[in-house]
Amino acid sequence: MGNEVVQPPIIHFDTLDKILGLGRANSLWPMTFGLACCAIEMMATGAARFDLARFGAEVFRPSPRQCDVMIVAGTISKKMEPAVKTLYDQMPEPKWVIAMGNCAISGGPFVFEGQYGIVEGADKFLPVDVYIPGCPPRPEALIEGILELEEKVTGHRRWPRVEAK
Amino acid sequence: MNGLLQQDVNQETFTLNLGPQHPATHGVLRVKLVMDGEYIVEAEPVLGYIHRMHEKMGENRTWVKFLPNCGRMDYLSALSYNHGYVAAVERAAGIEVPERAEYLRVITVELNRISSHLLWFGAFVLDLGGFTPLLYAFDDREFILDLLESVTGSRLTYCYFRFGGVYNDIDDAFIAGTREFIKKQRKRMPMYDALVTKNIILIKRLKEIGPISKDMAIRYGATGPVARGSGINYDVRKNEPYSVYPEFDFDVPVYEEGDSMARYMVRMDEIEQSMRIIEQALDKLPEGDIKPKKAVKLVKPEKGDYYHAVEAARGSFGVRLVSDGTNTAYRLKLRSPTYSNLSLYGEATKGMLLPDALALMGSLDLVIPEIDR
Amino acid sequence: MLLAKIKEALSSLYEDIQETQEAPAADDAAAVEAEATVVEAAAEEETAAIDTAPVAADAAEEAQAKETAPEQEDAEPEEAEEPQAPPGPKETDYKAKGYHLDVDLPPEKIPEAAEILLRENFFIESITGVDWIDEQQLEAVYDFNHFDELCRVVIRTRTDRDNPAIPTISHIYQGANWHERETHDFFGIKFTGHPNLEPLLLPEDADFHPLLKDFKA
Amino acid sequence: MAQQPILDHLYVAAFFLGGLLMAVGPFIIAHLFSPRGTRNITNKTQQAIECGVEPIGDAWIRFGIVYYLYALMFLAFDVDVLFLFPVALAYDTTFAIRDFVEIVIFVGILSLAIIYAWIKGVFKWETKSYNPR
Repeated sequence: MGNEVVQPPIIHFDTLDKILGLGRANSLWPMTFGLACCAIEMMATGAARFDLARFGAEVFRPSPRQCDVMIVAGTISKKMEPAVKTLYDQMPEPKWVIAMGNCAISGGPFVFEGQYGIVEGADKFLPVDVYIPGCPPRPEALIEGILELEEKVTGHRRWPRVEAK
Repeated sequence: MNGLLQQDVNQETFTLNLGPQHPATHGVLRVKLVMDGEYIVEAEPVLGYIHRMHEKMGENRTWVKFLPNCGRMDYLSALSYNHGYVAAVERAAGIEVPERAEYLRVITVELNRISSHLLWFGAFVLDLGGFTPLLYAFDDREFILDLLESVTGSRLTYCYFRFGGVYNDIDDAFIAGTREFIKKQRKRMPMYDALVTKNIILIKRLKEIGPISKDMAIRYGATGPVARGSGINYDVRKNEPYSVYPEFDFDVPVYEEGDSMARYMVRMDEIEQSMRIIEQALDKLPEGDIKPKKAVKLVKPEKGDYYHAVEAARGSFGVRLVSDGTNTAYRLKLRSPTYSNLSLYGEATKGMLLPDALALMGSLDLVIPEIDR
Repeated sequence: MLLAKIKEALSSLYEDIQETQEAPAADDAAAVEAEATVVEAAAEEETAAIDTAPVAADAAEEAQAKETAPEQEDAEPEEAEEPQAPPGPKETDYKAKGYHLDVDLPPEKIPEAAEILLRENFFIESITGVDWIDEQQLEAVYDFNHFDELCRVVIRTRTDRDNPAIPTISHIYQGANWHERETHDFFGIKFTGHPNLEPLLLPEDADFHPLLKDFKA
Repeated sequence: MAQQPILDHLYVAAFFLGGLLMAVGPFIIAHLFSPRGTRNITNKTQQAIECGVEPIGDAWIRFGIVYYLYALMFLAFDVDVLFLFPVALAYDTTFAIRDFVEIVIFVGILSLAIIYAWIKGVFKWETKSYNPR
């Protein structure tokens, strides 16, 4: 499965990893991989109003070779599953996976007894790093997910966390 | 050399996957292209990568429980799908809808149609290479999404209609916001016209590209802007009047050329027509309640099958429901417009250049989960 | 009016069915030409439809004259004893049902009906499959509509559930190619003569038919 | 003054080394600092990218001569620009007319190839009609 430990680089020591981590966290290139309704919210996040560019993540690369994050935005059907696996393989390390929306987390509104078509959740076959609930999640939720991933990459959170008053 | 270009396929053809993950397909549509160099010998769309079993769910959920599904089929003009399903069940069960509720339905559906056309406009010009119009179009669209969110509660996958009416009334802020949006959008459209429509690059990319004849539209059942771009004056709101559409005067833009430019122009003119409808609807908005007096508790349509079609942003969306008198559907068929619009893709792109085939696909305005259902 | 023209055009399909109504049902006498077998299948199928549980839409108990029966009466027709009127295209009340003409045909007549409709420039809207499990029958419902004048024609046909087969109309209406593949996906109705009847919406190797009533995931 | 030629050679060697380093450097850095190998599920990492599905058929096929001609024309003008750089540097103000005429002749001859290709219809991309096999 996809969680075997990858060999570390030839030269790696703690401060270097911190510096590289900071660089990677603030320039996450997501893959254009919109499946369904969450893809439209992903596009809205990339557009002018919610502006993912403030966090360095607005470059949506179509080819898996050039991206760091696979944002699974939508329902994964059984016919699409092999394609998702192939795309995940073709992404170079270090790579992360964000499961955006209920469909990618647990199959969402399309889970009913007798369902024959969808895979109930991306974590059935992908090592998911950040889960963003919502159907579809608001663009702010996707941005919070990106910040969550940045915290996971660098170890500390640079942006203030939203507190409910 | 001249003979060389027009010769039949004699060198090897190769198969290219315009696959499920491709920026031009705006979703998970795969097109298997057999290519002769830059020319397409045969294009065969492969569907099913986002088949979400809506029709199977129609059979094991009660009529009311199926409502959230309507917003998740075509999430760009989700309210038209709410309208199609709710109107079909109302026709089957004989439920009356108060006047004000009909007006609210028309206003929100037309706003949703404008937001869908705006997103199509941004994505289509993005396919042809221009990135900036997408940002402008999304900016306008956010305006509509705020308005609709204040009434329906969600941005994209609406579940606003109920059997016999709508569940939330609009307030003055919504009416003022809508009028303000229309004023702002009327100033914005000339800018799109000048910058994009009259842009020589766009005209060169779209004129005479992907011709769809009237006969092809008949054999494939293409409806909506794709048919109106080929000279067919068919708009469900006019040909098969439903709800309160007969009370508004709006005209249906029809272009004869049948190429991608015609389909582009039809959608751009429809934005203006929808704004006219909204203005008239806001002026003539009657008072009254928005739900039937006696709340519709249990929906049990008569035995038999019923059909109801509405004009969604992409064509005529029809709901055929076969009910056996219980409170769940015996069979629920959803006739999706882009399914028929895309079925002519194989015949329309024979011998075409690949970039032109992508321009044609963009002009068909596809939403893949609505095709796969 | 388009509706009348198309109704009369489609009723021409019923001529050969009507002869068998008068002539005693041809049992095993060797059919002279293929037409006879077609007729026999049609007659059998018609009688099966009549004495089974009345399915509201196409219960044909009145004469072919314009059916103005109010809706309830249409729902539970009383068992008509008088000789069976020839089944033909029935006009239905558009306001209540959503379509104008309801035509019940045997499977072999579908291509002919499609040709008639294409000549009148009707476009194909959709093909729906319905699984009547309690009558052990699969029904295919074809929707046709017209661009210039609103006239929705519904053509129904029934095949038995064990080996359902309906001749294809994808050579007449190319749009039906996908509709038929999808109906085959969900119900297993084999459309004879279809160029490539592989799964369209289901995975390539799918051999199950999910919308059948007895489908277990 | 004997060192002058050596000094010049040193300049050239330094420039050459700098260029080589600029070219090969990123590959070395990437190799040293990036993690080795990548996690995969159906080990399709080395597979050619074709939108997530199995590429059908082979890419090494015979294709139309037209595309080869495009490449040839680009190459011709690419080299042509390469020659224009030294000419532009050595543009002598006293014999300006002579140098100018030289450049015009040089570019003119090369553009004949373009005119030839134009007449032959290499630039026309109409829709082809394939009668179904």
